[in-house]
Amino acid sequence: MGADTQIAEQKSAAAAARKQNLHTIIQVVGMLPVLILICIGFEFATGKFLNARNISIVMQQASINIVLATGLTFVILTGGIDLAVGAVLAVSAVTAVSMTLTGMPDLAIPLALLVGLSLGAVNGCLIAFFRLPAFIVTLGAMTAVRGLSRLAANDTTVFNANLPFAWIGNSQLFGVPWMVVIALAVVAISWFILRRTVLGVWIYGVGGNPDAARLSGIKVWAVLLFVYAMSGMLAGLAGVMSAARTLSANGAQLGMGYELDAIAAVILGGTSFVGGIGSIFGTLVGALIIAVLSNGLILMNVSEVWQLIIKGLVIVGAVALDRYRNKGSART
Amino acid sequence: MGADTQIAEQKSAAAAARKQNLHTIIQVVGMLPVLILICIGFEFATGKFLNARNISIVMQQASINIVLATGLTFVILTGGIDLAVGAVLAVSAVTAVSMTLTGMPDLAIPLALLVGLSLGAVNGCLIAFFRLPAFIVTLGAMTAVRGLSRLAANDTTVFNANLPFAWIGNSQLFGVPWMVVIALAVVAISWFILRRTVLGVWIYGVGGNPDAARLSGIKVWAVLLFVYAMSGMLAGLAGVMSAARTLSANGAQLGMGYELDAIAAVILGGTSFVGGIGSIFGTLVGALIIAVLSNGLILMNVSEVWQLIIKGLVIVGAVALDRYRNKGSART
Amino acid sequence: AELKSVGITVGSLGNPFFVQIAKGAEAKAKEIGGPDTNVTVVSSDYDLNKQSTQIDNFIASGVDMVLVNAADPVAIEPAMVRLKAAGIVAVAVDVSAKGAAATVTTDNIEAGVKACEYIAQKLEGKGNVVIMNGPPVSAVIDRVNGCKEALGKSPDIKILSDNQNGKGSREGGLEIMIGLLTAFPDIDAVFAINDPQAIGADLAAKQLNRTDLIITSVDGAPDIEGALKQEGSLIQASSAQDPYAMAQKAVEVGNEILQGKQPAQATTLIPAELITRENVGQYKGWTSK
Amino acid sequence: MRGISKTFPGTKALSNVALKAWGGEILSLMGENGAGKSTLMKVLSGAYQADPGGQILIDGQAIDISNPHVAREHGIAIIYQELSLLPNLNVAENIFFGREPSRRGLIDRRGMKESCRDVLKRLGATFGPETVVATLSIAERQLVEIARALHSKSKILVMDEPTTTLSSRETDRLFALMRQLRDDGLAIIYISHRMAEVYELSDRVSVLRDGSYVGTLEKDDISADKLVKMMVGRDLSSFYKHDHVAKAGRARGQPMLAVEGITDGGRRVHPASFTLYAGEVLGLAGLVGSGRTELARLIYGADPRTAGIVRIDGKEVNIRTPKDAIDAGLTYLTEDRKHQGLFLDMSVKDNINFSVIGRDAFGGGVLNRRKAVDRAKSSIAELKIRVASAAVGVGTLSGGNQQKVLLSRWLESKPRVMILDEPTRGVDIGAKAEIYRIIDQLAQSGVAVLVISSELPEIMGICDRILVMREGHIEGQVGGADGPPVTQEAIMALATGVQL
Ligand SMILES: Nc1ncnc2c1ncn2[C@@H]1O[C@H](COP(=O)(O)OP(=O)(O)OP(=O)(O)O)[C@@H](O)[C@H]1O
Ligand SMILES: Nc1ncnc2c1ncn2[C@@H]1O[C@H](COP(=O)(O)OP(=O)(O)OP(=O)(O)O)[C@@H](O)[C@H]1O
Ligand SMILES: [Mg+2]
Ligand SMILES: [Mg+2]
Repeated sequence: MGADTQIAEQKSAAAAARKQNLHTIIQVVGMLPVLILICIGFEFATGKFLNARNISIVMQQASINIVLATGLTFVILTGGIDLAVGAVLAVSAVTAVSMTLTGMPDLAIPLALLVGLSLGAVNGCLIAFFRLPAFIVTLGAMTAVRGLSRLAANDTTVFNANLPFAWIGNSQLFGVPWMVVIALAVVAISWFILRRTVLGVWIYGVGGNPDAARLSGIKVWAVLLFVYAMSGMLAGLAGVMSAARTLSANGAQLGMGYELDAIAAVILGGTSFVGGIGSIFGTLVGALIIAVLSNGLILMNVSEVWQLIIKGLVIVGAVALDRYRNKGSART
Repeated sequence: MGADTQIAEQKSAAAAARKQNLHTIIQVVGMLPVLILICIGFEFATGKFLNARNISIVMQQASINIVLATGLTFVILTGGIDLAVGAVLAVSAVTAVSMTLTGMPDLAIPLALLVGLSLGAVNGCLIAFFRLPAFIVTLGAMTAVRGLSRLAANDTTVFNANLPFAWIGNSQLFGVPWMVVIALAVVAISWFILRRTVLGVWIYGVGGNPDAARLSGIKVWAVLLFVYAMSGMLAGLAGVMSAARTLSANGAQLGMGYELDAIAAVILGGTSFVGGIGSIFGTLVGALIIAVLSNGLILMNVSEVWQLIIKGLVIVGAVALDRYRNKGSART
Repeated sequence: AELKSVGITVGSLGNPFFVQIAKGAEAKAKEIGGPDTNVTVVSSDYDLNKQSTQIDNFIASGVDMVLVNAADPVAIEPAMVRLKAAGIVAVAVDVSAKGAAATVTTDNIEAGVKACEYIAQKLEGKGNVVIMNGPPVSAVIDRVNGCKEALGKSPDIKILSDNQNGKGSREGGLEIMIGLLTAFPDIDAVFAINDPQAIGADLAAKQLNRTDLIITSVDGAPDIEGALKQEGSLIQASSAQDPYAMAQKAVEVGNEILQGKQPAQATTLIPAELITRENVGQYKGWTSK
Repeated sequence: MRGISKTFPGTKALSNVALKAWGGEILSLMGENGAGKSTLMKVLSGAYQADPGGQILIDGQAIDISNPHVAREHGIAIIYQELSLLPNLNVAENIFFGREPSRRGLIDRRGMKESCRDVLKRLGATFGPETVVATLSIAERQLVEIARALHSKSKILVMDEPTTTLSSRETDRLFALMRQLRDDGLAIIYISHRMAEVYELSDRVSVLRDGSYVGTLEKDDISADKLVKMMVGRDLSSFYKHDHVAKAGRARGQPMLAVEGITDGGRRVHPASFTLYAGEVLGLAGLVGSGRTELARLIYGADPRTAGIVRIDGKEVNIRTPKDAIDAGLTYLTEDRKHQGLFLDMSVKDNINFSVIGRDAFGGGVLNRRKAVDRAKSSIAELKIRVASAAVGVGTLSGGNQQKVLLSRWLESKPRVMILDEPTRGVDIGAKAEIYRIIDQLAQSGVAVLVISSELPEIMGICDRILVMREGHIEGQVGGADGPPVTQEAIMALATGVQL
């Protein structure tokens, strides 16, 4: 090869790398512009939206969904789904509150996390070893675990006015609510796992092409087990947070439908249902969009019926906008 | 080629074809054995399960879910999802009942179907033309349409004691409830579309490999539009059936969570979330399993909490059993 | 005929109120029919279609009596007709049901009126009130209408919001209330359609450091009793209904019909009683806790 | 490997096969499409479990390869015939997948990038380690796959048809690398249908036929006749009698496809113009990534174009989707049969009929099932597709047979202009000759054919004229009445831009 062709090759490689970087930034930034747009819109409409207190409230309201959605991001990245998170949240919340009512309040949080982790691991086992479809397994789990949570709470609300870990729900760290601190910590750790560890690459790989991943000799089952256990444990954490916030837990109603909100956050954030594509950062933005919508529409005192209609349209509009923005970089 | 090798080849080809057929039958029969097993189990447990009247009740209860799930089968075969069916059902039911209260009762059913069809078509357009993810589009639609249905019903229950099409919900044709007749007719027509028409092959093709389908000259957008419109229309039909059964419609509660039951029926019936694999017959069996479970557990006088737990476990168990039965024929 | 099995369909077993209905009915049924009496409780999630299906399942399983907490008082009629045709006694509890053999209910309008009259009186007829709505079912709609009726008598009371759904739960109440308190900094009183939402509203107010609020609600559940006794809670009053006693009464009436006796009146009304911070000491509370 | 059998539902793919490979040699494995080569290698790599009874020995030790992980632990690396990359990850991540360099679980991305640069360069790849695999062409993916296998320090290296989409430059580089590895003591098992490569490379050749082991030829014994006889089991000289068809009988007709200044905005294809005449077979040659596939896709309407005109039979047609192209009588056989061609879950019958079911259907779009069965049967017979029945899923066929199914889909649609992208990818020599004959026949009957191929002998053998592309430009033409004579050197000079 002549020296000049080599230089030319290097040049074009550099240009390609630059393009690649730009592309990556666009992808990473994802829905953020849409979120900002929505926020500005609400500020114009109400004048009460963009102030420190309200933003802190929105973040706090989003925090449970952020934690759930982060867990789901792992699962969805492998091409799976976890419908049980809402029910697991309820069981864990009931466990946590009940434990504080017995003699061992210190065990409340660890046990609640363990319950979540175990339930997630059971799902993971069924999916990884018996190769059952994740949708059915976690749908079954959602139903059965909901039964469990009602059983555990004896169909009433368990309540502890002096909940030892109430600080999680109602105190702040340097002015930032603990709920928010926890949620952001979860996001940061998850980002680290996905982007900086070998496990992260495997998770993306399993989602991208499970057969190929298997043929590469990695333990696909271990990856699947991990993601479902992670999702379960984070649902458990969300349960603790929810309990800390309301000082109580209701086995029947708590967490109903949360899975849909969490999945919506994940998909809004650009993670693909097919697996292998997506980011935690996107999920964070997705969850914030959902929380901002709920909060902003209440601030505007829009009636519930119109809230539903507007929320639905904005969600669709948000992805449409995002798609439009990304148009140039779309691949066929 | 020698005559004997030719004969030998023909023989082995015939044997292979026979095996292939057996294989196909196993696949088509799908979860049927599991359904039968569950039925027999309930008969043993209660003694009241397997009689003409109860079976007719179960079929009737399953009929709405069958209709919804049939529509969803089309959608899921293309690799999509339609979360809006429950909300569309509500809107259509409200439309149908409201129309009978105005001057044009004859338009009630056509209009209800049209409403369903149009809403489905809107979803289809967004998914086909703007290439938005089906999950987000139909989740948005589910929220927005729920708002619409409450708006349409003015947040109360619309009721007509003399509903002109009440016969659909409460009369029989040769001893078979009309609800069941309609549901089975929907199944039959859908089977015909999927298995005996060009459109059916295209639907499987789009689900199996959308890129290949496009390169083969299929109007992928038309296929997508069709399946979502179909799903919407069948949800509209289900709305009419629901209205006919209760002579009323409530915009807020009716149809809540029906999408999950319908999706469960489709997936239980062996249709793959990824698209391209599945059958209407499987969906029918899946919907029956779900209905049988609800009915049988009440017959057994099981408390609601345990109903949930058992239902969840049986659903998972059913697919596990099915997977076990199919083990030999699984492709890696 | 003997009472051997009872089916019950209620709005949502997630609400302690309905759990009490189930418990009361079960206790009474076992008292009448003996310990072997079957009682099956299911929740309709306020979906008439689902409730209709449940009633069919009850018919198929051959119960003697069905207690119905109707998802809709009028539209439930066809299902009631089917029950009657099958020779099963249908008793409506808490919410009336057209076509039921008998009805045992509290007056939800009256409950709303009482809770909001209390607000009007405390505010001395002047101030900003928020009605925190719930799921659009007849009991809730009645309570809200009752409240509006009571507040309407004071022209200086302004209703800032009545269209936000707290979903009947603490979490929902908390979320909505935080939003409302941000949107309207000058709220003086809140009417929540049930106790869990009221507790959620109380938590929200505490979070935002509000102490100058009056919260009232409907139910009189054990939790609210605690809240009313607790120092620093903003909850002032709740219109108490007694679901346990109501269900017991319903089974009693149903059994009479089963024995061929017509009850004295078709509708038994159980009055709502307002418990407040002042009189909570005397409140018996729900019969079973 | 001893006594290996493998039964699939409905097929016995391998029966009692034995195979031996020594360190420091290249063993070629040959056989017709569907003979069981890939299956045997998948058993070796742990992708499939063999039926009980067989034995696999490595360095004299019997080992039980129960999954791919075990195989890798024992130093077996494999390139599968159907590419098995992770499309969403980048090249470096793919090359290291499952063996990532790490410190306490933390991935060392920089190290990964650096250490795979070298392999990529030696293979002549033009893309960097950070390119996402989904954006690569099929051939480039093949290079990634090769790089992955070469990079994993293994004892046994299996390569299942690695060169099907590679052009001669990449192939030469690959062979050089393989020889070097052989000299380093690796055992290499090489599967290919290209006779020339087998002669050039192998120390020994083993042959499979219908799932059974037939025999092995030592280097000096290797001859085409012997191999063919072993492969087909009968002495048929006609089997590959015309690798090169006689082009004499073809008469060039009027312009059938005229392309003027078609481009995707210069990203991968710069404005390209050419004319294809009825009854002509036009070749399109070039190196990997030179933009041939992209050009074809632009013409076909598979990708959006920013400028350019397409005329078919003299009339300008506005082709914006593949459907427009098909309606205008233009079809395109993709090079990526797995992702863009076949419906793997559908039957062979449906796959063959896919593009014509609409045409065959009764009123109201009701399928004409008899006609579909007939078509499938005649296609299977004509292209000698090895399949138990037309009802089996196409995903269970061997690679070459899948290619034939896809080809027959487009033959059935009876177009006026056909673009064939790597039409003989993975097809055995017998069927290849058959396909050449069909292409010739099509041309004779007035169809205009554009063949894209990376195999120089093939493209030189069957085409009347050859266009050569480089970096998105059509660089020039060889052959035809007005062009320079067709020689390998002339093509390579245009393709590389370097005068040899
Ligand atoms: N997963 C499977 N299920 C069923 N049959 C299969 C499966 N995989 C391969 N076969 C069958 O096994 C036989 C051998 O296939 P194999 O892929 O090993 O052939 P091959 O020698 O590699 O052919 P080619 O040269 O075309 O790649 C074929 O008849 C094929 O149909
Ligand atoms: N979907 C895509 N996205 C981004 N780049 C692509 C895409 N497809 C192809 N390319 C790039 O376009 C260039 C031309 O690819 P093309 O497939 O046309 O090459 P080709 O000449 O057919 O060679 P071969 O198929 O032998 O690799 C390549 O560098 C490839 O990486
Ligand atoms: Mg092969
Ligand atoms: Mg190419």
